[in-house]
Amino acid sequence: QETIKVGILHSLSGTMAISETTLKDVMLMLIDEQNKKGGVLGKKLEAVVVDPASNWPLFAEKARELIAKDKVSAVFGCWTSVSRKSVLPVFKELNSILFYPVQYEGEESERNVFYTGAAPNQQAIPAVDYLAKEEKVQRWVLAGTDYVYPRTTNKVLEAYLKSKGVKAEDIMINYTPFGHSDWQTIVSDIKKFGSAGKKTAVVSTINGDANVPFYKELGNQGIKATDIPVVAFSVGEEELAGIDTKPLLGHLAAWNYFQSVKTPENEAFIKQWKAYKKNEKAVTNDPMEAHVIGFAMWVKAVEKAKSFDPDKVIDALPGIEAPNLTGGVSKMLPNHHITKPVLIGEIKADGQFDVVSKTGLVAGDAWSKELDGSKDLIGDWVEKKCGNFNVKTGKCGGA
Amino acid sequence: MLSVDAIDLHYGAAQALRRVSVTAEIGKVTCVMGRNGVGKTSLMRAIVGHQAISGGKISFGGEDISKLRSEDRARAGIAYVPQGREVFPLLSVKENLETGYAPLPRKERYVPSELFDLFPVLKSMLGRRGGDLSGGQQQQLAIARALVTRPKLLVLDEPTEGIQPSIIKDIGRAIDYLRSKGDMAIVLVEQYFDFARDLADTMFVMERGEVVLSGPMAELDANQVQRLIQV
Amino acid sequence: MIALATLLALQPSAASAQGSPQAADEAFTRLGADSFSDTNRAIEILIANAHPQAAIIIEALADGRLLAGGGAVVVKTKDGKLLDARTGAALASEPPGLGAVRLNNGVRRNIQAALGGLGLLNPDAGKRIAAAEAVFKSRDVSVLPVLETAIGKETDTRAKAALRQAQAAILIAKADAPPFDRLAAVDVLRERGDQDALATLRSLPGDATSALKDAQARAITDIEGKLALWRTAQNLWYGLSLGSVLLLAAIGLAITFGVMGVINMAHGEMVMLGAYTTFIVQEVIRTRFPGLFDYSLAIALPLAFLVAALVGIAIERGVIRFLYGRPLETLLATWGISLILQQAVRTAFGPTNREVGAPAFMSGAFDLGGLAITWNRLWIIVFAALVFGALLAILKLTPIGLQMRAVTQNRRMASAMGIRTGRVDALTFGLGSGVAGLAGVALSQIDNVSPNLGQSYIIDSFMVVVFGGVGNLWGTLVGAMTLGIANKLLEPYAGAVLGKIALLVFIILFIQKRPRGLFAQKGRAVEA
Amino acid sequence: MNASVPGALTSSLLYLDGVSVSFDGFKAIRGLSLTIEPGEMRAIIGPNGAGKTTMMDIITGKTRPDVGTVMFGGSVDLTKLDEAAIANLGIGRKFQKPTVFDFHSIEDNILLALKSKRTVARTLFWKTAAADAKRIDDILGIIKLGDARDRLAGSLSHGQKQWLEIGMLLAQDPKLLLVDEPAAGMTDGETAETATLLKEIAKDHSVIVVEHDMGFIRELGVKVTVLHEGSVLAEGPLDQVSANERVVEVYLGR
Amino acid sequence: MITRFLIQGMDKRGLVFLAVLAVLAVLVPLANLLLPPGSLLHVPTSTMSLWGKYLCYALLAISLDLVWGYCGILSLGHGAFFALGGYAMGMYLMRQIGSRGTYGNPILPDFMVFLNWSELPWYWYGFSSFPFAMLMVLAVPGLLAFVFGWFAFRSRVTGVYLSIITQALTYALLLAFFRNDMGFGGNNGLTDFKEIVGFNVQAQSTRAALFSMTCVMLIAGFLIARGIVSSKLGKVVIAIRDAESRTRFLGYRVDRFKLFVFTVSACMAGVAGALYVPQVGIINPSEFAPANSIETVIWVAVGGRGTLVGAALGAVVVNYAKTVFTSGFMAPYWLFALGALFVFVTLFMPKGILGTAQDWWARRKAPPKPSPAAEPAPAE
Ligand SMILES: Nc1ncnc2c1ncn2[C@@H]1O[C@H](COP(=O)(O)OP(=O)(O)OP(=O)(O)O)[C@@H](O)[C@H]1O
Ligand SMILES: Nc1ncnc2c1ncn2[C@@H]1O[C@H](COP(=O)(O)OP(=O)(O)OP(=O)(O)O)[C@@H](O)[C@H]1O
Ligand SMILES: NC(N)=O
Ligand SMILES: [Mg+2]
Ligand SMILES: [Mg+2]
Repeated sequence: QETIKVGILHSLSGTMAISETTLKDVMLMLIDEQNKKGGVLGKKLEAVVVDPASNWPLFAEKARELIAKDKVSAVFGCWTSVSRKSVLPVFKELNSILFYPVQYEGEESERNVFYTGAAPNQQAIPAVDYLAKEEKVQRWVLAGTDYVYPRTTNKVLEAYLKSKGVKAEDIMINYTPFGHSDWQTIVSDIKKFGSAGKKTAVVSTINGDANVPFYKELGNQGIKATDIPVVAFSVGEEELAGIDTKPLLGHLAAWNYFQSVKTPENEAFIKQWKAYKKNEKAVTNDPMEAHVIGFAMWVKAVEKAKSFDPDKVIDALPGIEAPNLTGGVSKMLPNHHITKPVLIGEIKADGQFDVVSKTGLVAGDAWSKELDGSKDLIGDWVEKKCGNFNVKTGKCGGA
Repeated sequence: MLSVDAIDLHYGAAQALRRVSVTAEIGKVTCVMGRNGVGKTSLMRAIVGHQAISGGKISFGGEDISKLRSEDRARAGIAYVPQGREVFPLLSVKENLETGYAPLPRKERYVPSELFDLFPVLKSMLGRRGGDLSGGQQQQLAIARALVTRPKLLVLDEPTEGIQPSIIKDIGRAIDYLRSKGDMAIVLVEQYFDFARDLADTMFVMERGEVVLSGPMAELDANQVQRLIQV
Repeated sequence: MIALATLLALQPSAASAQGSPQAADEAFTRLGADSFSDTNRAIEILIANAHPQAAIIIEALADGRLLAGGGAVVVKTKDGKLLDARTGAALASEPPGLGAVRLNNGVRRNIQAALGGLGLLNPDAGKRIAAAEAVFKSRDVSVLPVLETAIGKETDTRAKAALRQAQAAILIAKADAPPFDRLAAVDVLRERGDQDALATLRSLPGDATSALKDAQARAITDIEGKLALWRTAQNLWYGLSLGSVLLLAAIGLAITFGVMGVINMAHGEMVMLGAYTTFIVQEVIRTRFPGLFDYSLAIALPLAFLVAALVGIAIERGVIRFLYGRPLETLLATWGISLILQQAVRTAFGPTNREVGAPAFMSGAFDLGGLAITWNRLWIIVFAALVFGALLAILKLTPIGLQMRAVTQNRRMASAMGIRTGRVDALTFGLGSGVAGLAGVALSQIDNVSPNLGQSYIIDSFMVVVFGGVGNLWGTLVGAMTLGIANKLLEPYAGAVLGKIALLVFIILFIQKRPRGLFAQKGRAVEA
Repeated sequence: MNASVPGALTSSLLYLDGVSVSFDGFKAIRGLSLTIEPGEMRAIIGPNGAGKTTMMDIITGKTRPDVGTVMFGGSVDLTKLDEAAIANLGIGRKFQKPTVFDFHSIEDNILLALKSKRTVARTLFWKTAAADAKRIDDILGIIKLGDARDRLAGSLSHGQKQWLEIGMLLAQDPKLLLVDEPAAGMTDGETAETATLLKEIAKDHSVIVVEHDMGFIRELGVKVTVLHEGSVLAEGPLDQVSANERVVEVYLGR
Repeated sequence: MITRFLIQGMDKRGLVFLAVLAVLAVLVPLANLLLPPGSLLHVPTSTMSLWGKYLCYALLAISLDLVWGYCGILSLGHGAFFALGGYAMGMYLMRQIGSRGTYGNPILPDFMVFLNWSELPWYWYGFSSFPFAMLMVLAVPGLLAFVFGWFAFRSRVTGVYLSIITQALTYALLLAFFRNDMGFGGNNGLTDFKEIVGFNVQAQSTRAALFSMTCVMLIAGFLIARGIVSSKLGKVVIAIRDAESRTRFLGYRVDRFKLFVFTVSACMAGVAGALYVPQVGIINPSEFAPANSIETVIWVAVGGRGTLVGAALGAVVVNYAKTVFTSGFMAPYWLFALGALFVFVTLFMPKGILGTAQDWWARRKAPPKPSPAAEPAPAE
């Protein structure tokens, strides 16, 4: 019987393997499960796994291979923005579909890409609002790894905080290189910044490997969440699995999903995942949920279009709804981003998060309202057939 | 003591030794002579195990050592003073000498004081790095280092090269002394005919990888030898 | 802020005063409401009404032992018994639908403040100091009376000082306190002289008299001046600490690369193996012998050394020994080996970080004058020094050390001297690898334990060894410390990224001045 | 040769005065003074460690003296120049330990040494002229390695490398040749031949030879300088210095 | 003079290599453009792009072999020159986007608009001109190599010390280019290219042309490198590799020779990078990663150091292996395979693929010339 191929483009080696490998596994599980349900349009799905090895040119090469050689119907993949940027031209040229499951800096809406992770407005801003309201935070440290996602997020946040009346001297911005491991100076700077008599919080866009030593240093220097809370956008259950979380009690993370959310959907998913991994300690996290949603949406769109043809599926996708695991129903928007709730969680001693706040569904903005260059832009692939439509000039193609 | 039996030796495809046979007795000095590039050093390397032979057999004290590793030959009592000195450049003179302790039992691990009588300069330079020494000083160190191991067979490849005349005489006397002690066989490669003639009990002359003349020194015709090593 | 006006009543001796039962009812309803603001309010009510169970309930709440559900509020004691929160009576059976009352940072802060007030008269001096610290941070005016009583009774000097500081923190912000007391409070805070004192001083409200403001300003400059000095010292300490990490990471390489000349790209993976050994040891201890946890690192050290050394020996015997005299090819082979080891660990342990915990003696920090010193960093410095000393002794004082150096300088001649070169090579590589394994144990305390661990140290390690001067152990020490300290002194000015770039440029320029590293070997011997 | 260079400070080709150098406190050369006239051949002898090789290191720029004057051709201060510049002035050297280019053929070793402009552009677009080829052939003949011209220099025996070094020195055609122990490792016959060769060269070059082989020195028949502990102990014809008590004591022995 | 320079010392191996490249340069694009996709001989565009990438790496490998194999300079930072050439090309391609960017700004590239930059930084001037950009492709890596080498070679930094500072150089550039403030697009790099000299970069015909161009540049690079190493300068450079100070005593100014070779090599690496970028579609700071440069060294070692053709072969073999290993059932375990390949080559092919093949060939045909024994290892 003929099968339909689905590409999985996640790094299984190199620096990003640490994050991306589980996403490959979750995709395999979802495809497996779909096949047990009889596949899609009566055809079985077949996963094609490749390893782009955390190497950006290799991402492009592998994307081309998946689409041109393996003839996959859709690809689920990428983590870092640069890997997405690297495969973008390939997806455009060969006209295929990419589901991208990770929070990112926004400023993009492409016909061939569906963004199931959070846009900045679905993560950063609600988190800051929570801290300002619940913890009465008045002074902010924006600490991040020196690359585009943190820079952008911090730009958006800086503009936002200033619009809320926070003074420039109450914002400290700090960047560190990838894999930064000696946090002594920075943590003590944060401590110092936090001792100015105003309630202070850290908004962390520190990425990947650098987080563990950062949190270890926080713990050792005795910065408690009750003194200076840290809210992170890139630290989830998986990252915490590598740290002793007892000293980190109460520090926060903002995501659209936490494993600890008690809904029947989520509990079923966690059970399935643990069974699939044959590991009682296996954890779930936000980008995994994004793939769950994305995959469900793709299946529905294919069924709606009654075809695997990318063009038809791309057209069918906006408007498709799929339940998320936190008890709502997410919807694919015309800008190829989805609606998601924003959850704030506090770290618990067992490495899980205690959800302390949850919003309703927030629609993902492809273009940030806080940035001058993009405040008038929208993505609309339904009406305008355009990813960067300028509402002021009424023209497609930016400014 | 040492018996080299019809050995061949190749560098890649080039043959450097052809069926060379040499013997050395305890209490005797065996001298090997020959022009540049005839294979003297190659023969010494074969004896100490630095170069594998491709035919023949080398035995030492009655045992076949052809297949032994260099270090095991050293432990069996073969010491080597190579051409080109090869002292350990970054080790001090003292440490260079101490490398000779390796094959010795613990209680014999000391530098015999006669060595410093023989090469007084070494005593004054114990702390200097071997590589910093002058050429002749290095040569003296190389000989002393070999003697630290209390060998049964001492292999000397041009030990007088670069050494001042007075010390050459001392080395001659030392070799004489070592022979007279009667517990060691000595194989000496030498270019100075006079020096060799004075010391040698047995002489082997080589030409193009082969032994062309050999015998007890007393029975050899000095002129014939000299002719062979002439250009 | 929580009203603690009648806090004295909470003392068992004065347990007669009772609040209104309605208020208590409200508190218990709120505790069951699963909302942070309700929980906060409940704490306030319990304290305000001096509920006899308040201390027990709040402590339970802090520990996550307060359960609520279906109208019941239950305290679970530390030994697992269930008590009715209201009465303290033991419960026969567990009421259905109980869940822990949840906390967030706001609630936690309130609890701390409340417990601070409650702990001021605790018989344990340590607890009193902790309580005083909590009050110092919360600056809760309502605690003042208790605080004063406590100061009156206090005999322990350290506790007394802490209580005075807490009192000062409250007084300075208390507009209606006697001006003289407030001035005295400024002095007490100046005396304390740390970052928190500064914060407290800065929080002086705008209503203050000019005299008070002057005193405050002076105290602040005073403290800031002192802190600036301490900060330099602190940066030096950080530098030392980073330097010791670099030293640990590099020192094994100083053997395999520096002494043996093997361009050992798999060095980082040896460090990684050490870290994973630590992980396994802790895993076994966690599941089998939880009591040994504090000794886990001591147990891991020899094992990590052994594991890394054995793998090192296997690599040397299996691959490297065929490559002597071809140093550059060792780069190719060890790069291959490093890929294999990384993937092997990834396959065996998964790609994600593994948790390595800190034993009690390595957690937390203490103050030394104005220096905040974290225990783990201190131990790492000590450990690095010990490893360095031991290695130096092995290399310089033992016969095997001499043989190692002889073998690397001239392998064939060494064998002609009767040195067992094969064994020495294996031992040397094993030693270098084993030391890398030891480094892994230490690094597991401050960094990720993941398959990428080794990669993140390999470049720095080579920089250190080369910067210090290849083949010189002292060079590695001084190189590591120089780079560590330079990095930490640059960082506050340039930031972490530019600081690192500046450091790399510094290395490039420095090598121009000293083309053979910091501790260059000179003279003929080097060229020979 | 160029004794009449305007501004020359001395008429000597090589002029060392008051040169001292020490290594970590050890004085290897102390107040050494020496002059070599154009066209002169000088033999230098002296105990091991007397400083003979170090002296050549100083002349060729490998070692910088702590104090002292080193002048070449009357006006060039050698202590200010690097090795390449000194070599290009016309000072060639044979090393005590033979150092040749192991991975080049014997012929290429000679070619690299052959007198020519040493600029990047010249070497990049170099074409071996007939005269050059002939010169290489001649030298290969002299050092008796003509048959082995294509062999890699690394595969030569110790003595053969000595010869190759001598050949390279000839190819350089320098004004001043510094020859460190040319006869070491050579048979008596070869030693004699080397002496003849050097005498031939000395007809139109200046030469400094260091040797421990008294037969060889005698053969050369030139003025001898005896170095001891870094300075000149005696100077004169060989017979005269060999009669010197001190020289016998520290060097020749009894 | 030039032709003699280019053909001197050309051996059979080199001729075969050139012939293969010439054939590829012509036939592959034709097979891609003219033959229908179904045809047996049709070369799919993806295969052609892939091989275009390999050939860029091959040029990089040749440039490294020139300095390492012949001059003994183990550069662990050659990726920097490659990346700089790539960035120069990337900047040209960015400027070609014009107002077709997402924000539609005719002057500023998207990432600048997005960072609220109001004007083009000065160092972006001129890059809209193709000739200028091509000049920069050579000049930027060349100049960096020249300045860096000028200091390092004069100070006589050699061996591992040189290797490590080249690594420090590329590492510093990596960190610098990561910074958004540098004006090169930070981590996301330069991407979303549209046109090159007026042709759509994505178009099949453009890809074919780029492929041919890569072959041509590889031929040119090889000829230049071959010319250099078989000239007398090549012999000097090998002499420097094996006995640097001896070379100095012969009167050669070692620093200048090294500087020449290093600079030429850097320019060549820059060209490789420039050809790479339009074919891959992105340039990002990770091209500066020290690991990339180390990998390049490994290609050369695998193929055969000091053989030029071997270096190119090594680049293609390793990268082809990567392509194959990272797909299919091997994907989770491919590092085992690649690692084992490296270990295997070192142990059993000590002179690399080409060197070993050559030995084997020679042994079959004629008894070998004696080679220096293990004792005098070439200086590094
Ligand atoms: N770099 C150095 N460090 C320490 N001592 C040195 C150094 N270089 C030379 N020496 C010492 O300086 C002295 C002179 O050495 P030099 O090589 O010039 O002697 P020489 O006269 O050439 O001896 P030989 O006849 O043995 O070759 C020796 O004692 C040597 O040990
Ligand atoms: N490593 C080597 N590789 C190839 N050939 C070599 C090697 N070493 C020596 N030979 C050749 O082998 C032959 C014998 O060399 P050997 O060194 O034994 O000569 P020798 O008699 O010691 O000469 P000398 O008096 O010059 O020291 C020579 O022709 C030499 O060129
Ligand atoms: N999109 C990110 N997190 O790079
Ligand atoms: Mg010999
Ligand atoms: Mg000398």
